[in-house]
Parts: sequence; C-alpha cells; structure tokens
Amino acid sequence: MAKKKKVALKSDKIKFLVFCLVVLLAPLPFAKGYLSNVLIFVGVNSMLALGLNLLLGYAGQISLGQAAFFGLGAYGSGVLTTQFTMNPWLAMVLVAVSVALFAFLIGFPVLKLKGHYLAMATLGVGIIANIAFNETVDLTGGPSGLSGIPNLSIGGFTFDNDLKNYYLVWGFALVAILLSLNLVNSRVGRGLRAIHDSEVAARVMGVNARIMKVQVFTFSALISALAGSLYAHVVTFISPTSFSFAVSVELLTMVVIGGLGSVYGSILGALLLTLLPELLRAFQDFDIIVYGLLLISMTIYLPGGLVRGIPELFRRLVPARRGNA
Amino acid sequence: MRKLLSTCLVGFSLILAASQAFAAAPIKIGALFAVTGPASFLGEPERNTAVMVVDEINRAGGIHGQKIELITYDTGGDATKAVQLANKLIKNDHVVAIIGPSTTGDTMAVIPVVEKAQIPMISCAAGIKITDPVKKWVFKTAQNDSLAVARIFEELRKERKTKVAILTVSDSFGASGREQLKAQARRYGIDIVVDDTYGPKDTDMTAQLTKIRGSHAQAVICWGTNPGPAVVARNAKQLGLTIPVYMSHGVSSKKFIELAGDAAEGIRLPTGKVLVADLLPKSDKQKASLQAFIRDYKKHYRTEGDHFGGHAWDAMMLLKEAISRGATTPAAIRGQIEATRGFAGIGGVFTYSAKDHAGLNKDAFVLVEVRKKGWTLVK
Amino acid sequence: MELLQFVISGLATGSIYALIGLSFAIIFNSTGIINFAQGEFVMLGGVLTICAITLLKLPLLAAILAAVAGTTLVGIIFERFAIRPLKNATPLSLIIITIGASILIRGVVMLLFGKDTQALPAFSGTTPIEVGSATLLPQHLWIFGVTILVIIGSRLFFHHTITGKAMRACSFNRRAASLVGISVWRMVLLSFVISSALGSLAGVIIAPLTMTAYDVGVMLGLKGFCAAIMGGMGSGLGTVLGGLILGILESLGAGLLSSGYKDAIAFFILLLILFVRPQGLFKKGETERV
Amino acid sequence: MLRLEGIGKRFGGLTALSGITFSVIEGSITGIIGPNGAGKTTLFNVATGIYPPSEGAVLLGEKNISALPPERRARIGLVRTFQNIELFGKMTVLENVMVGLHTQSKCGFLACSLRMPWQMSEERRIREKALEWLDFVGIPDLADVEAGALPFGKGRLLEIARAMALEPKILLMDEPAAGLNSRETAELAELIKKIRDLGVTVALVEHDMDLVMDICDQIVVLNLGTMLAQGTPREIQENPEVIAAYLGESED
Repeated sequence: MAKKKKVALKSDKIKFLVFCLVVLLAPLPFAKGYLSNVLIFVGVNSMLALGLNLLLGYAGQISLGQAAFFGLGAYGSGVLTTQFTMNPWLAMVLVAVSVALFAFLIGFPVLKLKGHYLAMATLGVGIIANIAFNETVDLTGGPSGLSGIPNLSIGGFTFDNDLKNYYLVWGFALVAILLSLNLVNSRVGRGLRAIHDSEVAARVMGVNARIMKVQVFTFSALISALAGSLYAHVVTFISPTSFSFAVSVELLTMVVIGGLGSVYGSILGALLLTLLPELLRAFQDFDIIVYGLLLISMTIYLPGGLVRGIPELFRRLVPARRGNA
Repeated sequence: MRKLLSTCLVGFSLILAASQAFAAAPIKIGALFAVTGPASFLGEPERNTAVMVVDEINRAGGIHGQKIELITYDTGGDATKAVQLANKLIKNDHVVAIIGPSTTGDTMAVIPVVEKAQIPMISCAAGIKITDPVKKWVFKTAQNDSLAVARIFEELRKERKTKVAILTVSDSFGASGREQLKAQARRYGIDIVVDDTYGPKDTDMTAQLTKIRGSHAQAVICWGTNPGPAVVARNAKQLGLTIPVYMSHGVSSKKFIELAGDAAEGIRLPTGKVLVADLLPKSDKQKASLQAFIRDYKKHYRTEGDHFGGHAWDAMMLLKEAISRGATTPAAIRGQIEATRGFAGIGGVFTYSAKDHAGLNKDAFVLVEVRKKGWTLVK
Repeated sequence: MELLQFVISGLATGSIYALIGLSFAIIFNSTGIINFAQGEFVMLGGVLTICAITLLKLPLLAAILAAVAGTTLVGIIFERFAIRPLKNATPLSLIIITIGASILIRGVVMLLFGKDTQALPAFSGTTPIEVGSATLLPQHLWIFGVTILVIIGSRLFFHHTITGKAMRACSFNRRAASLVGISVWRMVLLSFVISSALGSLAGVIIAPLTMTAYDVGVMLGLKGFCAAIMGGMGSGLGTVLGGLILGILESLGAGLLSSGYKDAIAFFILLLILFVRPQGLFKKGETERV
Repeated sequence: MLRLEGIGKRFGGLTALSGITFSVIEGSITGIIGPNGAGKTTLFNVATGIYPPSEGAVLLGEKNISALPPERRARIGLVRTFQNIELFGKMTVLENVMVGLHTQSKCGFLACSLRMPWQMSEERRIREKALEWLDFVGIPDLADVEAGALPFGKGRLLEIARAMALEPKILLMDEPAAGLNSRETAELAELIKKIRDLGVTVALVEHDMDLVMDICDQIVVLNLGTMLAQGTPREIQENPEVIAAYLGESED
C-alpha cells in the first residue's frame, strides 16, 4: 500500500519535471516572434491564478479582489525603485513581505465571512486598493501611470529582452508551482481541502479552520505580490487599469476554466485566457460575445474545468450518446 | 467590420498589384487603438480614420507606386495588451512604423518596446509625458493638454478672473489635465480655490458642484470626456450655478451638446480646429487639410469626423510625407518625421525637431462657445 | 446649507441604488444567486427605451413598456438557458455564470447599439425645484415616487398574495416548498422576471439624469449589490435603507471629505459593516445554518 | 469524564434543550435515546462546540470547555461522528483518516511547502498510522478510493476510523447505526466495544434499541428537550415514563 503511494509520488515528480522541461523549451520556437512575449504574461497570470486557486479551489474561499495584491506588489516595487531608487530585489522582498503581512491582518475579519458576504468584502478591498492607486498621484502617478521602472538585473546581467524575462518570470512561477504542489499534498493541503468539503467536520477533526484560511490567504497574496513585482519590472510601466475589478474577474475565470483545486489547472487556465484574445481575434468585434458565451457554457458543461473536463467530456461523448437532461 | 475592411483593402491591393506587375511589396504600418473599452471614444474614430487614409492613399496608387498595408490591433485600453500587441506588430508583422496607441497609459507602456526595437511610433494620445522628455523613436500628434490649459487661462486672464474651481475626472485624461491646470495656474496669476475630482462612471456631481457654488470661484473648469462633463453641465444648471463653465477639448464633439442638452448653452471649451473648419478664414493654413478630412470621413462613414480621428489622420499623413520623401526603413522614417517642418494637419501645424517631438504650439487650439446647439468662435 | 443639498443629492442617488438592490435581493432570496448581471438589466432598461424612441418612434410611455418587456424577455432567456441547465449549482459557478452573462449582454448591446452614450429626455422637464436652500429636478421626484411604489408593491406582493408567499417559502426552504406542491422552477423563473423588470425600470427612470451606454451597468450593479448587502439581503425596507445610506455616504464623502475617495469611503464603511454586523444593518442575528 | 451541567439551548424563541445534567463515566458506553425532536443531535452539537450553550456548562474532566471552539475540544480529546456522515468527499479514504491525524502532526505552512525532511518523515508516520486505523475498522483495501464514492456502510466505518485517528478520550457518535443493515449493525456493535476496550469512553445517540440495550452501560433518555430518565438498560426498559414517551409516537 505504502509502496503504491510512493509510486504515485514519483509520478508526481516526473510530471513536474516534464512540465519544467516544457517550460524550458516552450519559447525556443518563438524566440524571435512575439509569442515569447505573450508567454511571459502567461507566467505572470499563472502565478496569480495559482494563488487564487489555492484559496478558492483548495480552501473554498472566494476572492473577487485578487487584483489588489497583484497591484500592491506592482506598485510597491514600482514606487520603491523609481521614487526611492531602492534596489529592485530588496524592494521585491520588502513588498512581498509587507503585502503578505497586510493580507494576514485583513484576513482575520474578512475570512470570517462566508459566501456572498466574502465575495462582497474581497471585492471591496479590491476597489479600495484600485482607488488608492488612482488617487495617490504624487506616489503612483495616478491614472496616467508610473513609468521608468528598471528591468531586473543580477550583477551585470540585465533581464532586458523577452527571452530573458520569460525565464525570469517562469523561474519564479515554477518555484511557486513546486511549493504549491508540495503544499496541497501535505498535512496543510489536506486540512484546506477538508475545510472546503465540510468546514464543520474539519473543525471537529481538530483543524483550525480560521488560522488555516488566513494562512492560505496570506500565501496567495504573497504569490500575487511577487507576480506584481515581476510584472512591473518586465513591462517597466504600470497603471491602475491593469489591477482593476475586471482583472480580478479574469483571474477567477482562469481558475474556474482551468480547474478548481488543481495546480496544473491554474496554469492551463492562465495559458488559455492569456492566449484567448489571440484566438478570438478571428471573431473581431464579436470576441467579447464569444468570451461571455464561453464562460457560461464552460461552467454549465465543464464544471470541473478543462483539466478534469476534457477527459470527462471524452468519456461522455464517445460511448453511446445517452440522453442527458 | 475591421476584418472586412482590411480584407477588402488587401483584396483591393492584390488586384492592383496584379495589374501593376512590377509593383513592390507593400509597406507595413502597424496601428494600436483602444477600439473597445473605456477609451473607445478615442480608438474608434482613430481606427476608422487610419483605415480611411490608407484606403485613399492606395486608391491613388500608393506612395511612389508602393502600397501601404495597415495592420490594426485593439488594445482595449489595457496597457498589458498594448505591450503584447506592440511586440506582435514588431516581431510578427515586421512593421516599419506604428501609429497610436490612443491613450497616454497605453503609450507609456509601449514606449520601452519601440525604443528597444527602434521602430518609430506616432502616438495619438495627449499626455505631455509622452514626448517630455523626448524619446528618440516616439512622436505624437495629439495636442498637449498644456496647450489647451493655456488657451483657457489666457481667456480667464483677459476677463480678469483669478479664482477658479477645477473638477477633473479620475482617469488618465483628467489626471493629466489636473496636473497641467495646477502647474500653469501661477503663471497666469490664477488661484485654484477648489480642486475636486469625479469618477469616470459617476452619475451625479451635485456634491462637488455644491461645494464649488459655496466657494469664491469665478469660473469652473471641468476636465473629462463624455459623458461626465455632460452630467456636470446638467448638474450645474440644476444647482443654478451662475459662474462660467469651461470644459476641456475632451468633449469637443456634437455628442456633448446632444448629451448636455440645454445645459450646454454658454459653455466654453478649447478645441482643435476641426470643429469649426467652416468658420475659419480662407487664409488658415490648415483649412485644406481640415476640409479633406471632413469630406473623406463623411464619405466613408456617413458621420462627422472629430478631432480624435484627426490625430490618426495627422499621424498617417506624417508617415506618408516621410515615406514619400524616400524613407523606407524604420530609421529613415524616424529621421524624416523629425525633419517635418510646417505640416498643416488637423490638430495644428506640425514642426518637429530633435528637441520637440510634439510639434505644435498653442495656436493649435481655438476657444469655442456653445450657442444654439452649435459652436461659435470666441475671439 | 450645503449639507441639505448633499443629503438630497445622496437620497436621489441612493434611491437608485435601493431599486437596484431590491432587484438583487429578489433573485437572491428565491434562488440564493448573486446575479452579477443585474446591472445589465438596468443598462438594458435605459438603452432599450432610447432605441424604442429613436428607432421605432414610439411615444415615451410605450417605449418604456417595450423596454421593460424586452429586458424581462432577456431575464427569462437568461434563466432558461444559463441558470436552469446548471446541475449541482455551487455559489461559485453561479457567480461565474452571471459574470459571463453580464459580459455577453454588454457585448451584444455594444455591437447592436454602439458605444456612444445616449441621453433620454426628462419625463417632465428640467426646471429645477427649490427645496429650502437645495434644488432637485422633476426627474428626482419620479425616482422617489417609483421607489416608494416599488416598496409598497413588493410588500403587498410578498406578504399578501399566494404567489408571493410561495416565493418566500422557496427562499426559506426549497425542499419543503417543493414538498407542499410549490413548483420551485416556476418560482425561480418568476423571480428572474420580477427582478429583470424591476432592474430595467430603474434603468429607465434614471436614464434622463445619468444618461446611458452599454457599459453603465457594471458600477450601478455593484452599488446595488452593496445596498442589498448593507440591508442584509432582504427584499424589504432594509435594502432600501441600505441604498439610501450608501447614496448619502457617497454624497457626503464627496462634498465634505474627498471626492476622489468617495467610493473608497463607501466601500470602507461597507467593510466595517460586514465585519461588525455580517447579517446586515437591519436584520436581527440569525443562527448560522450548519 | 464528560459532564454536562444544566445545559439549555434556545433558537430564537424556541427552546431546544433545558436543564440537561448528566455525566459520562470514563471507560463506559453511554447511550442517549429519545423520540424524534427530543434534542439529541442538538445536545451533541452543544457538547462538541458547534453551538454555544445558552446556559449551563460542558466539562471535560475538571475543565470547563464551554467556551472552546470545536477544533480546540478535538485537540483535548473530544471527538464526534455525524448522523449523515460528513466525509471529505473529494479526498481519498486514506486522506480522510490523515485529516484525522491533523492534531497529531504539526508541520506548518513553511515546512509543508518546502517539503522539509522532518515533514517527509512525519508524513510517512501519519500515513502508516492512518492505514492502521483503516485496518482497525476493517477497510484497509479501500485506502485509495475517493471517499464520496463509498457505500453508506463503509462511509460510516471510515468516519469512525477518522475519528479514532484523533485518539480521543471520548467519542460521541450520532446515530452510528442509521442506514445500516442488520449485519452491518452487528459488526458496528463489535467495533464499538473494541473502541471501548481501547480505553475510549463512548457516548452515542441511537434509535436502534437492540443495539443500545446490547452495548450500553448507561442510558440517558431525552424528551422534548428535557431529561426524562437515566439508568442502566434494565432500569430504562422498566421505566414507565420512558415507555409512555415512546408509546406516544409510532416506532420508526
């Protein structure tokens, strides 16, 4: 029995290594094309989706304000490096820690709420953060944005082109993915999933739901803040529209379409939704309609997300078409 | 729509290419506009205009026999997307120059990309930051907000009004205006007594206007794009605000008068000359360009062109001029744009130099007043 | 003296939020769905009225009726094709679906009617009315009037008609309701009908003041949601008070504190309310269902 | 062991429980019976901290635990099972039991995400322990099955294994025989005795009188939220008030 589990663990490892290899090689065919640029954003979005999925897919806690942490990360790095000429790496660490601390503090009152109240509260946090980015003009440049953020560099090596940035961002993303994989297959992950299935039962089993929810909220904010810092240093310009409610919703969509409660599902969702505008370009102005239709039909027909839905759909369609109501 | 047009365009140029057996490959020009999203009021006329200008150029046989191929993408007003699409234009489509983006935010995001790739870009956004400080590869056609602000302040100084209230929208357009209003006030001896903002989606500004009514302001300057200023105009009328109301060039279209209704009467605003082309004297250098733009736009889209479309018209024409002076590589095109002198376009008369990539002076703006649902020039 | 104007302006905006909040609460109470497409119903009300006037040349009243009917039809289609097929609906999947629907509706309207903002003429002129030192417009009276009528109407409906009582029964306990012979699906459909009609009505009466375009629904929807949450998601007076308080907070925030932060102030207070009284301002404490 | 003192619980205006006082003696099996609606499940919910009591106190040993949340009570040895089995349906059977070992492991967020060596060994330890508990209830072969897919009877056993994994001092079981067939019920009786023999005090709410009479050392009878009687199975069977209360409703 224990042996069987070991084999499973090994296959998890192989899966991750294969995934790393894919990530390593993916941009090479497009090295000169612009796709390598898009793939950078897939990396950033993967981190964000992953953070949200830990919270939503594993612990079952909705957040409609995830863009706030993304924005805090980006603005933290942006402001510290441009206005205070701080070392970008130092700024990144400082910002990530402060955002995590902030999430930890607001986590206690926010995560006491459930269901739509939780949705409303996180939405409120997101909107307040966005207003703050807009209004603190002296610091953030306000609605016209903050430009001149430096690229990251190590020693004399500067991450100044798409390929370098790709490996930079995905390096972070892979670490985040590895940590998350470890987490979900551990005591903590089990506790979170238990809370998701039945909070009462989990608590009766001695799982401290309140602390665990706050912890995962904090971790998810930390990943999002790092993604924000990376975004700021890659694009070198940030403005509040990149961290709006619409972005929170897009992240939510990535997670749901990719697959709730699946680490790789988050990546798949991020990949798909980041590339979607490219794919939908064929529809021209109809793209927004197709997007809406996709969201609705995916939720109805693939409730487990692509990661589970594709095999299931296959099973459902291939053997005789039984009437499904 | 876009697809249809561009396929028509491609099809059209293919036929022509077949008939002129020795025609060279088309010159590829990229365009980034915020056709959807909150800035679509900029992006849509700009896109339409760019497509129209290219169409006209190709119909007339191209530039030195070479067709232009325009590749336009929609940024949706999202900086992240703008960066991706700029990369796509440069790396996949191999364009020699880019016009757009529509908004200051998108433009600022794209600047590092074009600077690195060394592709000239003519932005259609107004933010002063775009060309100040000067970036080697970046130009712009939209009049600096500072010029519009100066035009209003000059008028106020003439009327000896020294205390004003400003009410700006909290997006990049309003923020840029607010910055300029505050920066230039002292130079004109003007004191800003109320400095308020409103949100782009706000539906009621009576609170801010009530505050202004209670102050000693002698005039209100509202800086925003539709529909906010129309709400401000209506609320001002509701509150019986008696001091003059100035708007920005952001609402210089018939749409504003339509939305604000009676409340628009007496409101003044600085605008590009396209709004009052017919009222201009024959001697005005821009008159020919303005009339051509208005005529072509009406022909293509059966509606009136506005000065946002004008930004794209100017950008395309500047490119055309540069290319027809023999420039075909990005570097040569950049050099020729910078060498442009006295080009009379829609936004004004452009004279670029190594130190000035905005190219306009304050004559680009005229001050108009709404009277009987139409525009009259304020002399 | 300025204060009075702030309060009156706040009440006017607040009534709008209240109406939208009510339409939120009606769907929520009979289905448990937070309908993120609610704002789009509001938008449809305004846009369709304008279309009926300009394209079909209908007189105002007929145009309004046509718009409300049209929006209701959209509500029915939405319920039939997006909500009903959903098996094992979780709150999350419902949130995503309604967000999808809101994007879809917005997209269709954008393509069909364009992106321009449109104004609807005021129902009874634009001559300001003086109230002490403050002024308001005749349209505001329409808004107040309709809000009051809707409150009375919904009270009568939910407490004094069989159908209304059946809908309330569904909200308390769906299974029990179906056991006593109430068709739950019909009640859900009915709640969408009422809610979309109410939302579009709100959209119509505010269009002369605020103007309308394909994208006005999002913010109005969020504010309505806020109002409903403040009122404890009830379909009665609580939500109305929630809306009014939100409107006044915004107006006072803009007038006395900072116009830039007024939404932040409103949302901050909302958060405080959620933290201190998660069951809403006006509801008595309820034991959490396990 | 566990002592309830004057427990009362009201929901709004409705009194669900009042004046419940009794002790569960260490090492014994106590049965709590009563007609439907007598307040048995509510009593369990109060005892395990899911509801706070409106009045009275819950004592574990000498300690008043009335104010502790469920997870803290679980840590000091008060564990329960549910009437409609509350398994973590999307997790495997083994993982369910491993959640039960949550209190006996301590690797936190950092150790887990960084997969520290001590976390790995802890993981191995609780995995083996979980398997032992599955063995204890007799379903070791189902370890990798998704818990949501289990038949009801097996689900019940899993829930007991999961609860036992906490190594409770006292185990509260809410209608453990509900939905089981007679063979399964007989096996359950043996299992409960086996649990007692491990030194775990057991209290159970049950409708199956044969089971209750067979295994319980002490029985508490509730009716309409109050305590009707308390005593050995023999005493209860002969108590006229109890008989009257049960005759008042039809047997289910």
